[in-house]
Amino acid sequence: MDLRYSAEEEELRRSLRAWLAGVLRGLPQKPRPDDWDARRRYDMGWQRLLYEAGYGGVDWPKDAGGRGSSPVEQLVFLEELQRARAPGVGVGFVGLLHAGPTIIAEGSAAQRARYLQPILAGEEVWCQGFSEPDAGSDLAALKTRAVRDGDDYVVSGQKIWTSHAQVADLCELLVRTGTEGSRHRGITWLVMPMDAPGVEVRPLRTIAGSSEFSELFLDEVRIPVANRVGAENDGWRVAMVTFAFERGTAFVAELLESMELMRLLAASAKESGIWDDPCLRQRLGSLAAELDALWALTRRNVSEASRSGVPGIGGSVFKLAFSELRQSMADLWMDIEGRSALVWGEPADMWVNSLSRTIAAGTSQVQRNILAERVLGLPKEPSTRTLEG
Amino acid sequence: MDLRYSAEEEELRRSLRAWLAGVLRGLPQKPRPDDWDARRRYDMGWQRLLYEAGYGGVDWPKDAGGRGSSPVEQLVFLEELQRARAPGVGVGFVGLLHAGPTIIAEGSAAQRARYLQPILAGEEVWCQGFSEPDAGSDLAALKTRAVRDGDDYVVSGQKIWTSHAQVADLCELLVRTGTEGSRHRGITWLVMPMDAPGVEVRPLRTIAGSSEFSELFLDEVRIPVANRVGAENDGWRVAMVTFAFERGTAFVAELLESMELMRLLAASAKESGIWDDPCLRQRLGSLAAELDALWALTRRNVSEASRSGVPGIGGSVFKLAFSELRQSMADLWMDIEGRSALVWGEPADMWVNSLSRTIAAGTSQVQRNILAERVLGLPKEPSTRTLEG
Amino acid sequence: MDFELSEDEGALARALRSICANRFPLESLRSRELQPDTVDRESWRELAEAGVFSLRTSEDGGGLGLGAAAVSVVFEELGRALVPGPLVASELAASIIGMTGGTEGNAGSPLPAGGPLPAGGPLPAGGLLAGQVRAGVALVGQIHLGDSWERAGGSFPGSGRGRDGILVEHLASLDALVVVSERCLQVVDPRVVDAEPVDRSLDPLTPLWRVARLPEGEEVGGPEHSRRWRSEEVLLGAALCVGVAAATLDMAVAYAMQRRQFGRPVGSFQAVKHICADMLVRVEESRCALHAAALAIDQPGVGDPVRSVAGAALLATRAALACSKACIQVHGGMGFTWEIPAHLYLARSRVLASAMPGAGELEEVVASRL
Amino acid sequence: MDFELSEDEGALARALRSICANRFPLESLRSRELQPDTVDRESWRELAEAGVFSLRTSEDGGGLGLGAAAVSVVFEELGRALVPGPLVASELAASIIGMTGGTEGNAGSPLPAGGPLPAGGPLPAGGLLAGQVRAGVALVGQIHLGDSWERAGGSFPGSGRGRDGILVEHLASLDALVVVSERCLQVVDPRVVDAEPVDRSLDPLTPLWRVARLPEGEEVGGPEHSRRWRSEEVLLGAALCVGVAAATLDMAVAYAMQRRQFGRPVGSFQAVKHICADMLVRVEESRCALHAAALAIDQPGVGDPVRSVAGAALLATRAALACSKACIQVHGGMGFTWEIPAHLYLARSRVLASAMPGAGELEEVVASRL
Repeated sequence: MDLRYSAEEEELRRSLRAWLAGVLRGLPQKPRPDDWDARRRYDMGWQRLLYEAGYGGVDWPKDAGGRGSSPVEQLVFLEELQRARAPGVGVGFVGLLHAGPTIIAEGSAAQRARYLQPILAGEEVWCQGFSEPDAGSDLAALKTRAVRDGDDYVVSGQKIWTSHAQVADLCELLVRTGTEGSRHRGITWLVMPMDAPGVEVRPLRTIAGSSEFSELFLDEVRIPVANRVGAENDGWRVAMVTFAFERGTAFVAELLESMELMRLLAASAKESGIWDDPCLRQRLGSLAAELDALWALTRRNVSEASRSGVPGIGGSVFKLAFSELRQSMADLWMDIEGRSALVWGEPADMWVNSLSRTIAAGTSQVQRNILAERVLGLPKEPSTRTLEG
Repeated sequence: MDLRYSAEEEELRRSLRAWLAGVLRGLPQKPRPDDWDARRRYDMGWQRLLYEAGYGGVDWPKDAGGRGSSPVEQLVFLEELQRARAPGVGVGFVGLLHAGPTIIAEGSAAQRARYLQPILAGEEVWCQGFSEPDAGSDLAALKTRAVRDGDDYVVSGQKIWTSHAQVADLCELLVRTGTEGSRHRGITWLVMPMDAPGVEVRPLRTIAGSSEFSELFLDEVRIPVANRVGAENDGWRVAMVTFAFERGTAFVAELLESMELMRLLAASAKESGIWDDPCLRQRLGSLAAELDALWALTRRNVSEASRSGVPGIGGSVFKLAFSELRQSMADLWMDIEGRSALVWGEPADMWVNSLSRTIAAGTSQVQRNILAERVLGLPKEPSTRTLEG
Repeated sequence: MDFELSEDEGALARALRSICANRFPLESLRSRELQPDTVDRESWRELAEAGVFSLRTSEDGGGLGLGAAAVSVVFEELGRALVPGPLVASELAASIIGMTGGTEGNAGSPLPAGGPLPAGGPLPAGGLLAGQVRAGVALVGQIHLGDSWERAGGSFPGSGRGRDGILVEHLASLDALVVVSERCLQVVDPRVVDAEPVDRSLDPLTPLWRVARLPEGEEVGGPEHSRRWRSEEVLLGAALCVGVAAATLDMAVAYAMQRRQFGRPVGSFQAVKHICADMLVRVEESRCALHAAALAIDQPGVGDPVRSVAGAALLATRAALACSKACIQVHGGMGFTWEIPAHLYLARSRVLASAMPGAGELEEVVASRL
Repeated sequence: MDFELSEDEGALARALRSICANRFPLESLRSRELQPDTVDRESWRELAEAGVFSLRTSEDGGGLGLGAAAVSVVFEELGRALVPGPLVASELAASIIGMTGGTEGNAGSPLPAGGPLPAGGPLPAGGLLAGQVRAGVALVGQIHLGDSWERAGGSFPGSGRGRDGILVEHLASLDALVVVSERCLQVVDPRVVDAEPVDRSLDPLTPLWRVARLPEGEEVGGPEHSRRWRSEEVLLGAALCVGVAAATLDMAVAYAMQRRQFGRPVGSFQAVKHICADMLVRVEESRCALHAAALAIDQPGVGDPVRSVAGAALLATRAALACSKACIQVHGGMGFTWEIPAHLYLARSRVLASAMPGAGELEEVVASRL
């Protein structure tokens, strides 16, 4: 075990830091959350700057146009971006972290040529059409149908929880091509242009009042067969393959931001005098200790991914613990703010949004099942086994 | 809602208090926990005193030899006993609280005549042979077989978690008379004399190092058919009928004792100075508030039982909450004692024993299922339904 | 001793539940989300006519002469139905100040029931309260001024001062504003309060105003009234919390029965069952604690009112916060949409909790009475 | 940066696990339950020969010259195997006092490795340590005397003073007893300590003595050594706790796969799965925190050793207590029998936790370094 960074890693850090110091000064002001066109311009503009400086796809392989950095280098990259308070990935999220890697792994040469470079260069925005109203934690129950008609699939159905669909050019879409009840075995992965006739985007208001997510209504949308990635009915595997691309760094930015928040809360509590309350100090200390542990766990995951290429069990452990920790942090913040927390602002926003963490991308209940079954090897529930078989 | 006691209830309290003040002075010293003969003498002696004063079966109906008191009067009785630090029910537990009430409800006239009076008078000790090594939370899986042979059942099998079997005269026994796999529908309730040939008692050491429980090994024990309470194969219902007899007072003594412990901990913390730690005070305050709530819940349960004759949902809610509360109280006590808690004593004993609370008489996991299914009406798990059908 | 709801208490609860279902159905509440006036005065008048604010007023004074227990039963229903408005202060104004008959000299000038205050001129403070409260339609809000509850650092419960200055709920709907300080109770005309609306409130049904300057009001009660006000507002707040918790339990169970995943209702999964069972425990515990605390006020000798009110408030706020959170969790992704009202209960829990002393303070009170 | 176990570290862990399996199988440990001498000196010698107590001693001094990280890997294995004995103090005596070479004048009189102390006469304190520690077989216990860790009210961590006076673990097995105070480290001959055995100890494998009078010992280290001793004993204690937590997770999972109820393995029920999953989270979190804390000691600049040691100790003690409790819960009724060793881990968790600062103190340390 060695937590020291190598000379090369430190060199990356130094050059990044120098570049960031310069480029961040010239950045325009951050747009308002509900001005989607401005958000697209801002996020894509930032991606363009990264791309031009050679940081467009730090974790992407070189032959896909990326930098081909190791997970540890990626960690350094994310640490420095967070430290400099650089913009996040924003609306580039699905393209850079999910659709792109899927096409890198499973796309044809033509698909790689068509889709990858515009993602890296900040030219095309992707969204994800996976979840459906009746297929949440149970994604394999999805119903959106695709019927082959000549060189097209004709797709009808409904998707939900699609991020920044308002400004997306393309959508990675899971559809059912197999029989009803075919579960994992009858799913196909398609690239859907968002301007295709029959695609309707209806923004979905969350409990935080935001429009981050939308519903997609698909009414006989024609998608060329050429847009299929992987074989027909093999879409489940195609979608899952991306998880192997995840190298334990998915939550690094948020984790570092959480550690910063703990420092800010401590500083503001000292200023206001509530630091004199030992029970508050101890609550803060307890959360900070757990954040430190999750930072250690992240470095373990990244190390494992550097060696083996996959993140191992740590990722699921991290997600379960971090989801609940974010909720405890938000509770603490709300308690510290007291009556002021009733005015909508950062604490309220964090508090309300933290509730989605134990739900989105697999509820904490499902996460615990996954840990118990895949990591600890406990048997599946009989009924679920029958259905998923 | 009225928390004031009626004139009659207050009169019962006054006369009890007067009687207790006199009788407790003459009591012998409490025996050591592992001197079972002395424990039997002590507990039966106390029961005899209660019986002679007309308090032998406060909650038993008059025609069964009891006092026929209302649940509220029983609450007053238990409050006063606890207040005066009178002995508990001890080895009389199964007879007075389970086997006796079962025979009252389901026994024949001859059985009532034979068994009830010796329980009230402190002459016979009962134990319970329900649990088996492979039938814990899933009691309906019990395997101990009874085969009819003339006027006898011939019983072979193994029981576990039998309290004070060492000094019991009789055992309320559940046996399988139906086919294997008959689950709830093939069980019969028998009275087994503990001196019958083929009964072997092996004390079981618990993690507290105590010998409160035993294993029973039954090897072709002959039990007369006349000892059967209820019909053959109807023993599950017979055993469950006693729960209707439970009037919400099962944990009163322990609850009152817990409230007393909170006062003692506060007093000793004040004396030693650790009361200056606000986090400790707040932990104590939080536990005390929850105990107060459980005391209120108990009074609600008792009131409901007084009206309807059955305790309603409150009993299950109480058990789940109280089990976890006892563990938190024990944790707090251990923390307060610090290093001294490493010497075996009251805190250690309570701490270790508190762990059985979320296990015994239905694990907390099973309790939550019961609340969810029976009180809230949520559907059973498919697999369990199939098996229990 | 009989700790079950009496027939009258049961009837009261049913009556309130029916009024709430008719006058405050969730759909009509939701049509006022994020508006500056979420209180419908007609519905409020119906609550008043049903006696909600005069339960404890003596029969001579036109009330029902009931105790804290009855009020806690009624307020649980109001909490369950998410009824918006200054419920607690309006009840306290009736039961505490109303009973005093108002300050001298003004008692004789009651205002027309439910009507607007006369424009301009000095506020007939005590008279306003005595008059309107008897009529039972006044919307009375409150503000807490720096007393022992104030915490270092700005946050302070009651309708108090935070980092954002003093926040008042429902200002635009109020007929009168009671200013609670350690020394006294004062009444202020809400129209002369210098305040600006908060852009967006956490609870879409509880609009807030930031008070820049608060004029001196008319004194309507002394330190004794202040103490009683502050103790009983905690009890009423706890009752609202119990109602919120109970409502979210019902919602969660209903959804768990209907929603299917992995080919079966989600409510058949142990994990979901256990969440619901834990909610049930919180609801039952906090409701029993609430009723015991109310009786400790009504029936001297049956318990320590200070300890039991603090304990009930502790468990009830915890129950409301934990259950409304669990309700969202049981709803899964749907719970995270604005459309499903689960988040309204969550936000209301925070509003109610912020009007109470903090958990640590309540725990200290209980510990100090051991 | 590479935070995975290196090949050497992995080999060390495997070696220790194999020694523990051979020399400290649970059956043989259990045969010594509740006895005054639970340490088998032959097995102890094997641990010593494997380098357990000389990992951090410099290579010149006959040790392996490794760091805190290696020791934390080794101590996790010792905790996992429930190895009884004064592990922590023996290691610290080697790495902290051993490195000083003992006090002047005595360094030249090492005792025969593993042999008994010479009867009577003055204790060759520093020499004893320097000699025996190099040989690696001394059983060294410890006592903490009133320092900043002492709490009002009697309980005090380290092998310290409680309501029952000062309690020392394993006194009858010890070759030397280190008395730790703020000012210095002293060594005392355990045979001259006036102490009586405790009738029954919570942990059947950790016998205790109540010390009535403690003679003055030989000073073997100053305040700097004391500080280091107290900081590093927390790290080693945390490592033992991680081992205990990991062992109970393994036990619980094994039992959940094998035990059947309601016609299926109990491990197929969500409720049981979720208990195990939460145990896994605690084990992984606390192990990573432990290793990060060890590296913060070994590699200046990679982290704050004070904060990370306190944080690791907090998570590790919590993990040990919570997981050993959960392990009993997963075992159901069987977990409540003496026969199943689950309770031994529970008791050991308490012993280890009681040698640490309390959770509140650890949280304060972390908060103070934010």
